[in-house]
Order: sequence, then structure tokens, then C-alpha cells
Amino acid sequence: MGKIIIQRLVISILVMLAASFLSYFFLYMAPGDPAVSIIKSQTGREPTQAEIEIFRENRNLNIPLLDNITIWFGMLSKGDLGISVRTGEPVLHEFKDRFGATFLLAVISLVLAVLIAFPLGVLAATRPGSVVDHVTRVIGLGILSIPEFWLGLMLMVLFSLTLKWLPSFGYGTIYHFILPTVTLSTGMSALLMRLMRASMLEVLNLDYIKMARSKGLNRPLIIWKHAFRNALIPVITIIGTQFGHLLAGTIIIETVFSWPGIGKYLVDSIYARDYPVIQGFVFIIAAMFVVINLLVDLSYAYLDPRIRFEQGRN
Amino acid sequence: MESVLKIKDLSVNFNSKDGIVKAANNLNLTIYSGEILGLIGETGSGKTVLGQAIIKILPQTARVTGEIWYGNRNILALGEEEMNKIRGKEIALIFQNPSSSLNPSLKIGEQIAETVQKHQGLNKKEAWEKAEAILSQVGMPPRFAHYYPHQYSGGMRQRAMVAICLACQPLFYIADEPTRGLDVTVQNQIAGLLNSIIKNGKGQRSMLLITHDISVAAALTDSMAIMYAGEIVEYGPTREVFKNPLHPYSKGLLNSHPAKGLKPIKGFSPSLINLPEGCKFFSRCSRAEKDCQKEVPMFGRKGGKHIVRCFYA
Amino acid sequence: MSKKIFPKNRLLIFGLFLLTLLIMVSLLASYVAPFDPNYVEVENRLNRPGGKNILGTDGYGRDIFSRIVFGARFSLSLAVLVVLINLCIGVFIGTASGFFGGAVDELTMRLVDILLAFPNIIFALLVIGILGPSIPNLVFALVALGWTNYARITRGLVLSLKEQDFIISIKAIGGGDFYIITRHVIPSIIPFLVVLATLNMGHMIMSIAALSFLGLGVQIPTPEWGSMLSEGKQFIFTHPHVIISPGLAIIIAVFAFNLLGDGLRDVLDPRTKEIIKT
Amino acid sequence: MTFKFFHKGAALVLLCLMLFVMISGCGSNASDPKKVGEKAYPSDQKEQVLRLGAARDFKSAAQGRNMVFEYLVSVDHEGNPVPMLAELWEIPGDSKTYVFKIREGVTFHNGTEFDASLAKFALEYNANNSVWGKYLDKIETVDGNTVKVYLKDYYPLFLQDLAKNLVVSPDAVDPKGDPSGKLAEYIGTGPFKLVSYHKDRDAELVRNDNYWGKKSEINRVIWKTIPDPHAQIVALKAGDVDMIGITEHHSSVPYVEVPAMEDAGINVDKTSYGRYQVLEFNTLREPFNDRKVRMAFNYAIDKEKMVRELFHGLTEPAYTITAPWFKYGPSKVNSKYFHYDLNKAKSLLTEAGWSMNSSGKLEKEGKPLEVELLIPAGEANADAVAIFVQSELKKIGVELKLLTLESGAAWDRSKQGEYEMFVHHSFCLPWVPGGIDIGGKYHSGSTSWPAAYHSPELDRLIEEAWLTPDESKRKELINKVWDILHYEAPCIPLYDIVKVSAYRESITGFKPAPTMFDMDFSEIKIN
Repeated sequence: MGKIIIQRLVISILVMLAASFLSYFFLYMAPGDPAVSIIKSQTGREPTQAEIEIFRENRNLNIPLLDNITIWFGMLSKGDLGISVRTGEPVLHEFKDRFGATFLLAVISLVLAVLIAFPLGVLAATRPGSVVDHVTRVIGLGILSIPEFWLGLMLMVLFSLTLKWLPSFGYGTIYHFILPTVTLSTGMSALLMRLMRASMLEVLNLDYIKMARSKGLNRPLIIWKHAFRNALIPVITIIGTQFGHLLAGTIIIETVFSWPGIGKYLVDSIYARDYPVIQGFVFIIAAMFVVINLLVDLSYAYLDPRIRFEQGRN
Repeated sequence: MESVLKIKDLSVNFNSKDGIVKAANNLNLTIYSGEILGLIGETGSGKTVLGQAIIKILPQTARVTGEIWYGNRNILALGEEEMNKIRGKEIALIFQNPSSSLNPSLKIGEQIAETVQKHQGLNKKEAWEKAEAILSQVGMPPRFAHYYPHQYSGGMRQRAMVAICLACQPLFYIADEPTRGLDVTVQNQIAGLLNSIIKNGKGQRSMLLITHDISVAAALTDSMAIMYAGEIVEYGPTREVFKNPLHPYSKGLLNSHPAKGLKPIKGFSPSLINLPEGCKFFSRCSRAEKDCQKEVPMFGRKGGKHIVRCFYA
Repeated sequence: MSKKIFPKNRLLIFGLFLLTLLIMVSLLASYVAPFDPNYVEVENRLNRPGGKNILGTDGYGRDIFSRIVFGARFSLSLAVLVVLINLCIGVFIGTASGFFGGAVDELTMRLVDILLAFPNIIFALLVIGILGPSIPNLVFALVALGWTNYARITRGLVLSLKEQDFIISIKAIGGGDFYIITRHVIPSIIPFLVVLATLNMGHMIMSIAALSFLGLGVQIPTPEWGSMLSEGKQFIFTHPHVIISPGLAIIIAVFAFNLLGDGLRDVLDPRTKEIIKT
Repeated sequence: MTFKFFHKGAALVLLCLMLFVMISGCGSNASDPKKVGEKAYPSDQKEQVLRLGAARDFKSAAQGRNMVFEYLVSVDHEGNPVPMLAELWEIPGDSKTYVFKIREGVTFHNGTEFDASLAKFALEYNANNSVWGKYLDKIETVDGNTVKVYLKDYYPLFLQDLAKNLVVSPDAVDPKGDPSGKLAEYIGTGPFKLVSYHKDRDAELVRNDNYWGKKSEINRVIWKTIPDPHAQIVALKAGDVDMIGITEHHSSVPYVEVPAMEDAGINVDKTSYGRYQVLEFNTLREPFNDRKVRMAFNYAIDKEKMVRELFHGLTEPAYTITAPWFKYGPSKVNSKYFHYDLNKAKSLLTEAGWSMNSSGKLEKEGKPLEVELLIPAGEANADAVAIFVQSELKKIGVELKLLTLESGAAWDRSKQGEYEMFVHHSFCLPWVPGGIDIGGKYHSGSTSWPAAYHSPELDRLIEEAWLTPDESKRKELINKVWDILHYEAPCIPLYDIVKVSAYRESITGFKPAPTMFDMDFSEIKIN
């Protein structure tokens, strides 16, 4: 296991470096001058050539590509992600200031989705072919067909505009969380429910479940202690690999609900060609992805003793 | 002798995509206390289904008719809750293939202890102590209770399986191919273990041993039932059946044993979906006559308890 | 067989029906649509549904129903294009990788691992955000990462096929690699690919709509469902009908593909269930 | 069994670590936005709290900065320099030396008194980031409240440039007192002090009771960041904010929402800052190298209808290149030059050699009249305008193709002259309107607009105006510039992008600020 983790870490670091290098390269090659777009966004007009020159000089935009990359890696080794061209603030600050909101939104939605999806998936799997199974299947497929951003807009129209029950935007009180998290967790729970059902069905047909029945254990114990735990393993793997999907969903939902998270900031930075921010964000997102996958691996090992021990022996 | 389990006219059908699978047809069988009854047959003859029907863990798609009398209770008429008081406590099923029948994510000790906890009302700690005791009873160090199934060898897993079944000291055991897939030396150890469980039961314990392995059956069982295509074709005390197999299938089966020179029965056993009318062995039988094809032969008594389902035996 | 499938797979049949309807509508768009989807009549803007505009008009007085009908043609063909490109690249790389193994396999699978680690919408956002919104850029953004899943699954299938007796025996009697791949390997994995591609279609329609919604999709005034939502978003509180019907169109199309894929998975091959989970 | 320990332990430790890092990372700002929201309700009658719904983060909006900071010199609505922290100024002799008299009794928010030395610091600080810095020779303090600035060359925009230079305290920059440092703290002289700030969420300001000018009735201003304009409107209707739109230089309030807002009892105020949206022609290429075609396109678009139907009549159609009322605006040209006239458009095109073919499209020598309109992504209202113009041009047989490019890529195209038509908006205050700036669009030296209309005569007039310090002479020259430009029709002015501010009925005394980058709270009251 230790070896595997080290192996994974090495690959992950390579992935992260490759990702940020690629994003940087893309930006560098792309048309458009960050100085122009940033001054334009701040002043709402075209800058003069003189203004552009001053801005470029002050924000270190005149450094050639290769020099810039070596500088960046040098800073990276010191844990410095550079300074945003647009705001002049350290990228790490910009990220930290916004990540909390995104993290809360994603985690609450995921927890909500898990709380809905797992019991429903188990219920459907334990009654295959029943009305419950059919209804959850059709509803699940239906929900998976709804674009998240559209659902968000519709919920906004219904609950904010028509019923006036909930705030439509912003961040702060618990009420602000309801619409975005419900929007995000709806699709997620449909997906997780389907996965849970399939995985559970598979496990329920295995011999050790029959064995558990033959021991006279009652149904809830068999389902939750014997089947659920084992059915969880593939589902958790998929949650891990779906993390990117979750993050992407969060970004779109953030723009719909004006959520002060990293998603909207990233989109704005892409438009403004704020190299250090994009580079740093891509690096951090890739790093998070890696950590999440590592956590998934660890939880996997925790749930499935076979992996824990067999790999431990290597 | 007192009978422990009486199976009367038991039929098991499954609905499948391709039609109705008749896994067992009008089975009648009695198991007496203190005895080991061998149920012998080829793979796919319905042996395992019979074992699982007794403890009622067949899939929901199975349709079971007939009666299974356990003492004065008809198991097939019992509700799930009552059944759970019998399973593991009074009747235990030793599964074939322990590597897939043990829960990979639970320690062996837990898998033993949970049965004890359920049936004997012990707390967790007491149940674990008991689990360790039972493990040593089946010849394994108690600390193995803290190991997971994948850390065991094949023979150890089978022992663990026996230990789980032994946990509540039930009186009736169903052992489903307990020696399958094991080395010969380990097979002997497991067979010895099973034998000792019954023989140490002071005549109270009995076992239904489901196997296709003739030598295990010869060594362990008191009486034998030979099954073919969902039906029992011959039944009798082990020694008599071995000495004088009556049914053509039994003869073939016993002759196909390596010790007797490996003479396989020609042809294949019929699919359980499209069973022929009349004698199921007809197509492979060297002695078959026209009427065998029309009518299922009834059991004929051939001295003592030895009975056979064949017109010409 | 078919008699037994039919009642069990009403959902599949329903999905097939919806899809046929969609394809018919998009093929016959110019006959189905009552108006030119790009005909601007600002005096008639934001009409509520009913009257001569069944689903009302949008912010420029264009007929929403006609735009949805033409949008079907556009959204479907774009999704089909992306899925097909992904499928071809993925199957090619996956087959080569699984069949020949070795360093090539090792290398491509590492690459696939790396690319799979990238959230695809974020990648598309980056690419289109930088290169600008256009159909080639959109296709590029969705293909750059989209083929990986096909490659991974194809490789897995090919690996298990390679070990099967019939392939080994064809190899033993001297069947060439090309022959084996085109005549035996590819045909045996087609059912899996069909299911995967069908389910992927729904996903692509949604991705394209999402990118268009963020203003990173097709050029105006192309009638595309996602950009209809993007354009209509400003009327959400005053004239919600402008965004309700295009959203429903997306749902119907994606639902049709999801039903079809889900049903096909049950019907085609029991193993597809284990291999394609989502 | 060490492995077992390793796994459970490691998993747990890692998980805790992750959670800790994540939560501590967001802890700094997740803690108290609620507090701000609660305070926002004016429970105390005496305290006047104004809650603004803003599209941008407080610190990244000029309007936010201008609540805290002031300038030495400001500009009025038309672009004339007016005194602010410099009470008056003199330009003795050569027009290269400026003497500023610093206002007395002004203190920074941290209590330090503003004087000539601090004014010198502020000028030095700004010289690093401004174009006038390149012309700077030296800065001297003459006495406690007089500063003298020597420029190396004549630079006509110096005073206008100062109107965007924040007067910051030496304590506000990091490192402290370093003119080349960067702004770290909001210590200014303005009417409000910043007390709390959460990035992308909110900021809270209290009135500066030591303010030198007219003090506002408002005790406290809450700046809430709500990027989505529709969300802003909902918040305004729901009473979560009191005012929207005022914090943006562009109109962020969608015109389409205005009637519904007015129905809901919300006051809507529109202010023109002379910013016009225009369609620029590439005058170097067919067909727009022909003045008649450019004029025909101008005549072909019914701007009245566009403004009425698309913008609910909130804005005014534009018939000059920029607002005539600017200091250097085209006030003397015939503003009715390009009114909608389909027949005139058609006959001009015929004169230019374009004739209608059988399928109702214009063509010349077999080539159809097809042009492409380039739209930089994100240009406000550009999609609506483009679709409208497309349908208008179709009526005279012109096929307009639309191409949206990411804005950086679009501007690159403009720099290379790779476009046929281009939608953008004009300069505005406090910058001098287009034409006079040497880098501006209609001088041939323009790097951004090599394909805009240029001529040697125009270049000469622009350069002369630039170098003429005498105001009346300069205005005369500029009027000639505008005459040429309006004759040549180098673009299609579309409409005036008015800034829409909307506020709850309880608010009185709203007054538009002189520039779109400022806010005027001096008369506002909450009832």
C-alpha cells in the first residue's frame, strides 16, 4: 500500500505539472492581450498604447514564455502561486478566499445526494422488478436528463419568483444554500442511486449473502452489514472519479446562483487571460483531484480488507 | 430410529427467460437422527437446490411445492421470522466454495460471533470469546478470529465455514460439496472434521451431505440417495448401494469413479428446462425399452431399505 | 425472444419512439417549423405561448417552436458528430493498445489516466474560453478528452477477448492481426460500444447545451437549444416561457437517449451491465 | 498488524488534515457575512443604512474605490477639470508646469492631515502607473500646501489623467511610504471609511465624520456583491438591497426588466454619460472603402425602432459619433445626418454600383453584398444589436454574417484590420472623447484601429488640436475633425448606453454623479 501511494503521488505530481504547463501554454499561444482585456474590464474602454505598456511592465507581462515558466516553477517550489494580473493579489489568497463557498456547496450537495441516493438505491435493489424499482428507475433516468443549470433556473422561478420562499442568489444564511444544493444534488442523487442499485443487486446475488441468510440473520442486518458495505466499494470509486463532474457542475451552478466560489472566478479569469490565476487554479484543482483520488483509495482499502492486506504485503 | 427431516413431494421450479427450469421433481427423502445421508449426483442434477430449499434461501423466482417436515413443523409453511429462528440455530448449511461464501469485508470471528449473538443473546464480547473457542474446536488457533477470509488458505476457509455452522451447535447440518476444490489431504481433514461433528453428537446430530465425490460419500455416509435430473433414482444404506447399485445411472456413476477404471456414462444429462417425459435417463440408458419413454417408473423396493426407480432393475 | 422482450422493455420502446420522433422532426425541420427560425420581428417580441406562435416568441420576436425544431437538427447532429469522432478515436486507440500491449499500451493508458483526471467541462471551458466560441473549437474541446472513456473500455474488452479460445485458435491457424481485429474483435465489442455511445449521446447534448449556456457554444443566431437558454436567461423573471420550452426539448432528447441506452444495455448483452455502469 | 494501524490511522489523519486545511482556508471569510446582513436592517431610526447591490467585488470596482479615495483634480459631466483635493491650480507660461494649491482641513481616515508632502507622495505613487508619468520631470513642494509638477514635454491630458489618480496615504501602500509599493489598505480622504470586506461577497463602509466636503446623511453603506443582474433585481424587489446599477460604469440593469420594476414600485433613473455603442467599418476594404455604402448602411437601420422595441425606449438613438455635449464633443455637426431612410439607403447603394438580383440580394459584378460583423464576446447588448441589424440589412438585400470571438481574439483582429464591421462602444468621461487622443481611433497612428477611417487632413487636424493648449483654438480644430468624420460616416452610431440605477421608493435625493465611475450620496436619504 505504501508503495502504491508513493507511485500514485509521483504520477499525480506529474499530472499536476503537466496540467498547469498545458493550460499555460494554451493561454500563451492564444490570441488577445491580457493587458487590454484587464484594463478594458476595469475602465470599460479601449486602453491606449501607452497605458498598455505601463500595465504590461508593472505586471511582469513582458517576460518571454520560457522564462516565465521557469520563474513559475521556481515560485511553486516555494509554495508561491504568483500574483493575479487582474487584482494584484496572491493567487493563493484569491483561491482561499473563494474555495470555502465552493467546497461547502459541493460537500453539502454530495452529502444530500448520498443521503437520498443510498437508501433509495438499496430499496430498489432489494425489491428488483417491484413498483418502487420501476418508479425510481424511470425517475432517475428522467432526472439524469435534466440539465443542471436549467433545473436551477426553474427552481429559481418557482421558489424565488413565484412562491417567494427562498432567496435566489447570494451567500450567507442557510436559506441561500437550499436552491443551489438542491439543484446540484438532484442530478447527483439520481446517478448515485442507479450506481448503488446496480452494485447492490450484484452483491445481493453473491454466495456470502446466501450464507448470511442461512445463518438466520434478519434482513436489515444482511442488507446493511453484509451487502451494503461491499456494494459501497465500487460506488465510492465512481464518486471519486466523478469528482471532476461534481466540480464542473458546481462551476455552472455558481454562475446561475451568483455563488461567490472559485467557479465564477475561474471563468472570469479565463476571459481576462489572467495567466497566474488560471495556471494556479488548474494546478490546485488537479491537486485536489489527486487528493480526492487518494482518499478514495484509502477508503477503498478501509472498506475492502483484501486490498488493504494484499497490497500491504507487496 | 427417529426421523429428523422428512421431505414429501418436493418440487422446485424456476422461471427463466428460456422457460421453466424444473430443478427438483416430487422428491421424497427422510433423514434420521444420527445419520449422515449422502446425496449424490452430477453437477446440475438439483442437489444444491434441494439443500437450499430445506433452509429456504432459494431466490425469489423459485416456486417450491410439497412439504418439508422438520420435527413437527412444516418448514415450507413457516414465516420468515420463524425460519430465522431455525436457520443457523437448528439447521446449518455448509456452503460449497467457501471463498465466495465468506463475507470478504468481515473478520472470521465476526462472522461466527454474529450468529451466536443472534441466536444465543450474547453480547459482543461473549460472542467473540465463543467464536475463538469454536475456531479452536475446528482445529485453528483462536487468534485467527481476527483475520479476514482472504488471509486464510482454502482448507482454512472451509474450516471457518464449518465453524460458523457449528457456532450454535445445531442438530441438523446440510453440507454442500464441502470438499470440492480442496487438496486430497485437506479433503480428508475436512471429511474427518464433519464425521467427528456428527459422531460426537451422541446420536442427536445428523447431516445431509451433498456431493458428487463417490469416495467421500463412501467414507462418510450411512445411507445414500442418488439424484438424476431433479429426481432421486436410488436410495439405500451406503454399503448396499455400493455393493449392488441397481439403477443403470447409479451403476454408471459408480463405475465412472477412477478406482473402478473410469468408464464415463455416454451422453449428457438433459437440460432441466425440457425434461423428457418418462424416465429421465432414457436417452443414455443401455437397457432402455420403449415404455421407459412413456411413463416415469415408480420406486421399487429391493430388499430392506434399498429402493430404486427403474422398471428393469 | 422478441415477444418476451417487448412487454419488459416498454421503456426501451418508448425511448426508441421518442428518438424516431426527434430524428423525423430534425430531418423534416423545414416542413415541421411554421416559420423561419431566424426571422426577426421585434414588434412581436416576447409573445406568450398560444396564437400563431405555439410556444410564443423570443426576445427578438422569433418563433420559439421553429427555433426548437431547427435546434433539434443542430443539437442532434453536433452531438452525433462529437460522439462518432470520440468513438472512432477511442476504439482505434483502445483496440491497438489492448491488442498489441507492451510499451504502447503502457504509454496510452498513462495518457488516458492523465486525461481522465481532467474534469471535461472545465477543460472545454478553458479551451473555448481561450480559443473563442466556434463549432470547430467546441468539437475539439469535447473530443480532446471525450475519447478516453471509449479507449479504456475498448481496451478492457479487447484484453479479455484476446484470451478467449476462438481468438487464440484463429491466431494459431495463422489469422493476421488485421483480420482478427476487423472480423472478430470489433464485431464482438459492438454491442458494448452501441450502449456506451447511446448513453454518451445524452451526455454530449447536455455538455453542448451547458457550454452554449455559458456563451461558449455556437455562434448567434444559430438556433441551438443551449444558446436559446443563454439568450432567454435575461427574460427568466419577466417571460419564463422563453427558457422553459428549449429546456424541455433538451430533456426530451436526452431522456430518449438515456432510455434507449439503458434498455439496450439490458437487452443486448448481460455483460454490458457490468462494464458500463453509468 | 502494523498495516492495519497504518491504514486506518493514515486514512483518518489524512482526512482530518484535508478537512482542516479546507475549513481553515475558508474560515477567514465564511465566518461573518451573516453579521453584515443582520446589521443591514435599520433598526435604529437615526442610523441610515444604504445597501447597494453591486455586480462586482468592492475592491475591483472603481466605484468602490472612489467612495474611500479622492483625486487632486476631478472632472465634471462634460469633461472639464474641477477642483477636488487641489483647491485650485495654475499653469504658468510653457504649459509644462502645474502648480497645485492643496485644500486645507483634509485628513486621511487614519487621522493624518493631508498636506503638500502627502500630495507629492500621492503624485509619485500614481506616476508609476500613469501615462503622464512618462512625461514627468520632477515634483516639488513649495510650501505646506503648494505642490509644483514639472513635465518634460507638453502633455495635454495631464489634468484629465489626475482625475483617475487616487490620493492614497503613505500608510495605505505596501511597503509603507514607498511610492512604488502597491495599494494594500484603504486609507483615503473620501466620504466613507471601509470597515469590513469579504472578497466577492460584501463590504461595509461607515461615514467619514471628518469629511471636508458635504457629509452624507447615510451613516453606513453595505456593498453586496451580486454578479447576476437578474439576481440583483430580485434582491431589490425582495428588499435585500436598496439600490442597484449605481455601482457599475456600464448599465448592468437589463433594459428589459425596467417596466416590470417600475410596476413593482421601484424608482428607475437613467443617466447618459455619453457612451455610444457603434458599429465600426473597415474602410480599407470592399465595400466599405466607398463612403456611399457606409452612408447607406447608416440610413438602413431604424434606430428608433431598435431603441423602442429592444430597449423599451430607455435609451436614445445616436446620430453622432459620440455625445455632442462633451467638452470636445461634436456639438456643431448636423446631428440629424443619418436618420432612417430606406429609399436613400437603396439609392446610395445603386449609386455605388450595387444592384438587386432576382433573389432579392444586392450584387456587384456577380458578387453578392455579404459582410461580417465581428462581436467581441461580452460586449453588452451586442447580440441584440447584431440580430436586429442583421434583420434590418436583410431588407435592403444585404446579408450580414455574425461572428462572435473571444474578446481578446476579437481585438487582435481589430489591431490587424481583419474585420468588416466591428461592434464596440465609444470612449467616455473622464477620458477625452475619441479623436483627440493621439492613440485614438481616427488618427492613422492608431495601433488598435488601423482599418478605421484615416486621412492626412484628419491626422494633421488631430495633431494640431493635441498640441494647442489654447482652449478656443483647440475647440475650433476639433469641430473641423468632427465635420470630416461625420461627412465620411466611418461608423454607425447606434444608441446611447445609458446607465440605469434603480432604487427602492423609500430612497430620496438620488443624484447622478458627474462620471460613471463615481457615486454621489450627498443628498440621499432613507425614509
